[in-house]
Amino acid sequence: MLKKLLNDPFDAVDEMLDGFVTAHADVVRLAAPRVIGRREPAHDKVGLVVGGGSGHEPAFAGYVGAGLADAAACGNVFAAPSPDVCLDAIRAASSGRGVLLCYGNYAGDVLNFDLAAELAAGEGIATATLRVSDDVASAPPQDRAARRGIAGDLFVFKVAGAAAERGDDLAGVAALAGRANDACRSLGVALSACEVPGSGRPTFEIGPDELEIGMGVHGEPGIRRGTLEPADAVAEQMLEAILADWRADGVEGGEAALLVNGLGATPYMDLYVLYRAARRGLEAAGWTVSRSFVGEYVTSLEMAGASFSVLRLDDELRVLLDAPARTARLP
Amino acid sequence: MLKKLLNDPFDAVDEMLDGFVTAHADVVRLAAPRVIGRREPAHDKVGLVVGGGSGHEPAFAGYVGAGLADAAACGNVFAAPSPDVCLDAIRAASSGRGVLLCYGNYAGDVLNFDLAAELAAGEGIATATLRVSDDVASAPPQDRAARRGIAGDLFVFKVAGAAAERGDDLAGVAALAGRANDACRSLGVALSACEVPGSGRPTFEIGPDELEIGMGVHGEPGIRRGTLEPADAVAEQMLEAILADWRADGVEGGEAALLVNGLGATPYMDLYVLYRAARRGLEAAGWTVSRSFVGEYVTSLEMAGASFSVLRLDDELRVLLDAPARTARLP
Amino acid sequence: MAASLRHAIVAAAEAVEAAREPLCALDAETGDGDHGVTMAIGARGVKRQLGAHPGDDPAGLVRAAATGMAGAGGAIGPIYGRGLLAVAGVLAERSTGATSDEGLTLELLRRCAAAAADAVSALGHAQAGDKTILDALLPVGAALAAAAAAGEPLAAGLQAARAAAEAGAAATAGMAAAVGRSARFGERSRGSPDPGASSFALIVGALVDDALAS
Amino acid sequence: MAASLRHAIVAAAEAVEAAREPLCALDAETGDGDHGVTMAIGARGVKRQLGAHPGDDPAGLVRAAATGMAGAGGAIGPIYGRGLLAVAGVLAERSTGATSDEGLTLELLRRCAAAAADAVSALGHAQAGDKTILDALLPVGAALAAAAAAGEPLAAGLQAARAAAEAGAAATAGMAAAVGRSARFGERSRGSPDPGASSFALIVGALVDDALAS
Ligand SMILES: Nc1ncnc2c1ncn2[C@@H]1O[C@H](COP(=O)(O)OP(=O)(O)O)[C@@H](O)[C@H]1O
Ligand SMILES: Nc1ncnc2c1ncn2[C@@H]1O[C@H](COP(=O)(O)OP(=O)(O)O)[C@@H](O)[C@H]1O
Ligand SMILES: [Mg+2]
Ligand SMILES: [Mg+2]
Ligand SMILES: [Mg+2]
Ligand SMILES: [Mg+2]
Repeated sequence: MLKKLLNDPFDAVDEMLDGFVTAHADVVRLAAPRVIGRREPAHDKVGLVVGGGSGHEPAFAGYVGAGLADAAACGNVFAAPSPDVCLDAIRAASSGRGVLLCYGNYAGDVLNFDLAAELAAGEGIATATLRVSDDVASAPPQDRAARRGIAGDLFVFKVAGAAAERGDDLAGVAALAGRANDACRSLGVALSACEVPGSGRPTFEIGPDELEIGMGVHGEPGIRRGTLEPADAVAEQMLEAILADWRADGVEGGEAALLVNGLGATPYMDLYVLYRAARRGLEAAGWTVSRSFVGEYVTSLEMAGASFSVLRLDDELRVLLDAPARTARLP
Repeated sequence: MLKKLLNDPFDAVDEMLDGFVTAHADVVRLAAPRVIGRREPAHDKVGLVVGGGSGHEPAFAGYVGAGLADAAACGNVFAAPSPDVCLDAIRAASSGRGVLLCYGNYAGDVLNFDLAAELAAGEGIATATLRVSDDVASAPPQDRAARRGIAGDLFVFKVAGAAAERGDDLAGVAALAGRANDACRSLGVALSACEVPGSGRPTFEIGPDELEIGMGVHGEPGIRRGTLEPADAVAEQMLEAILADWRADGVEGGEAALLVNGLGATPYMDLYVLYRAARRGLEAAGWTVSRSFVGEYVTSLEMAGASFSVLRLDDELRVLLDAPARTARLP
Repeated sequence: MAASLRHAIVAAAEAVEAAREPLCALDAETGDGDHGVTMAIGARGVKRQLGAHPGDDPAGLVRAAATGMAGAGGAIGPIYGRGLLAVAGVLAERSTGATSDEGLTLELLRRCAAAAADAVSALGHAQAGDKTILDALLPVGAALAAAAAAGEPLAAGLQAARAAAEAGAAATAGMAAAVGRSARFGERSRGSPDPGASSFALIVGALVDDALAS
Repeated sequence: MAASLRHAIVAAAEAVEAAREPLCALDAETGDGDHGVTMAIGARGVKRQLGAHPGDDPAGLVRAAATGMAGAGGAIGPIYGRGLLAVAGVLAERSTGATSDEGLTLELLRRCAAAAADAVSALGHAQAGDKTILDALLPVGAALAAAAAAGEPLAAGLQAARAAAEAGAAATAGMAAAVGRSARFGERSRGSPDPGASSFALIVGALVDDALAS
């Protein structure tokens, strides 16, 4: 059992959210059970609902606020939010111009959000859906829509949030979210496991000198289990998988936003060393890096490891990524 | 040996800083080897130099930017920066009105910064020094100046930076930094050890069901080694040590800024659960909490654990804490 | 026999709660290690919903259970939610206003299992052999149908249902997951039984035990 | 004998580098576990500074070593920096323009040790018995003084210095730290020797070995 600083594991999510809305009462409120809403709900704009299982903090509650999401639907740890919770989030986000549901592409999330979308339609709230599918390790290039969503969430949410904030309509916001998702490729590496509170054990086993490249944010299997190597070598393999995926789409370079995301336990020291390697590798491959993000954006509880996400920027995506936002966990 | 994503351990700090200034080139630059300066050096204000050993990221480089520090002097891992590095930081921070040196109270930092201050005086740069000493576990109340500095750094740096930015003179900035330090009490808890890169082993041993209350950010011993308990019980003991320290000073309550700081490996879930408990405890003890910070501010590499810091606010400290700042790692 | 559907559901919920860690261990093999926790949260929800539900009409009790399970979220929440709602539909159809378990027949149970399987399959687009809960649920329907067709007594049919659930769940160990989170494990998912099928077998066992004991 | 101070310093630096992990282990007992790494960084710095220093004048070489060690930072960097600068001062005083080790005497070494101890003590406000490098350095000075006073040959005096450093370092195991990071360990710091005293003894040993071998 991994050590945790929690109380009853069944209370962990609610206590966390209670702490979260209390700490950040200037930005967010508990709009309904398990639903984080903006402190001041927006008016007359497309709503953006994000969400998923808990355990990925700051995703998803940390992305609620002006310029980004209107509401986050928070599930149990690694379990999608129920249709009721999703529906409450949709209601909290709705100001009459429809709501975009934006979440990582996992079976549980799809089932629950789809059911909620049906219920919302019954209440006269139009919704559109964009499932983030940025993890190149999870399906081959020809099957991109089947990929799972990992740290690319940040880019897709940010673009959708900015488009909604400036007044785009639902179809437009959904299209831009889709464009960001199409322009995003990610890959992770895990060094240690995490543990769902109350489960009694880590979600997977990994030897003291092993790493797994391509592992998902819930411990889903990756593309290679190997022995620990220097950061530059690990970064090179990760980046190469991402670049190969771009090349499969005929893309040989471009302007990139680069995100080096910590999975939970990995220190900033390691993240910046990885960032340095990733950036050098991208530049050597003919890309330019014009925007950089280093830190914890989509985590896996106390898992050690990191992921790279490369968002290929065009003028519109760059503007939307740069647009101001104010949430509890993003500047 | 703990798993790390680094290259040659002797290159870790320089590679990290290289990644850092590259990722955040909009905010910072490498002003000299091991010295992070603002991208646009400030003019005609008191300079604020922060610094210390590396391994505490985002401290100290992450606090350089408008409204906060002018330069950070970065040492080797857990080793104070050398006098040369400190002097280069002082030079980078100096715009003619003197420089405040603000760092955690550790023997190595004192030695090196004091030597640098002498050298700076030789160059005609006036300095003042404020050593952060917020860790109540490290010395009794009557010996507060001997305490080590932990996450209270954030509050002291922020107050000093805001005072310098608005144009206060060196004595005034130093006095306000001292006031913030006097108004701050912190205490940590560690669940797992960290490892200095290249050292071959974790810095301490701790059993699979143990925790240590009061442990310092380099693994210095705390006040109690015990078995893991629920978060609320741990928080209560931590808070009580802080409140007892306040009571020893005759303070029974007040308006507080509350910081729950993650040491490196502890997930946001646990941090928010701890925050909730700390806040409830503070309020039950007659305090109000008007400002909250939850996240990683002063870390210990991959150590699992957290610290609480309580800054007792007055009107001036509140204004300075609220003043805008823009650094790589603080909004 | 089967004095109280309420009692049986609570017994099943408690069996699920007691199996929290082993079910998580199963899910850790091919999924994300949360199945036991999510099911336990669902079981708690079921008990809470039942507690708030005044009557003892079978359809109402099962609807309450559906609400409880759906509240757990994850992939499994809506699957039970939809499946149990389909069961409630069958029960409601049978006897509007019924308040006890009178009239419990193998044929009725067969229709319940079939309706649940259809609902789950429609929701999740899974087929037999995809290594899901369906691989335990479909055999239960088949066993009940066979027992009903053969005119077997209720107790024998219930025992056959339990055996079919257990055999179905065990057989998933040889399958490669084709839907859900585990599908990404592909061939690596072979070798250990599907957590959803396993917890379903556990529930069937608890329900049958409770029915036979009373 | 002592053909090259440069050679001896490099040998000491390499001895320090080779002891990186055990010195960290010692520091992990009562400090922050970095001493071996910080010393190794200092040793690399010393070698780099020596490499960039053209002449072979003893004072210049020791000044280069001081710069190299000071660059490592931590508590130990300035302590070596100041201590070595004091040694360089003694050497410079002795023979301006000397370019070799000619004239190496126990009396000269005694003065070096005394100057270093004074400088370290002035900088860090530590006393004998505080469980620091001084507890190895002061005995070295005393041993050299005794050997010089007794008119012993250089080699015997060097051996005595090494033995004194080792005994001094070993004796720190019984002390409770009174200054520096370990002071916060108080009584808990008893039982394991001081890392700074231990690495100093290692350096003295390497210097003496090199001097005696040549
Ligand atoms: N599309 C589906 N159809 C039927 N059952 C499914 C489907 N997807 C998942 N399941 C069932 O759900 C179980 C996993 O449940 P759980 O671990 O609680 O959810 P999650 O995969 O979201 O973590 C699987 O073992 C499988 O039996
Ligand atoms: N004030 C002091 N005077 C003399 N030596 C000291 C003093 N403070 C520390 N030391 C020496 O420094 C050693 C620790 O060095 P090191 O681990 O590199 O530094 P830090 O304590 O900064 O991590 C101690 O073992 C001790 O010998
Ligand atoms: Mg799950
Ligand atoms: Mg140190
Ligand atoms: Mg699961
Ligand atoms: Mg040390």
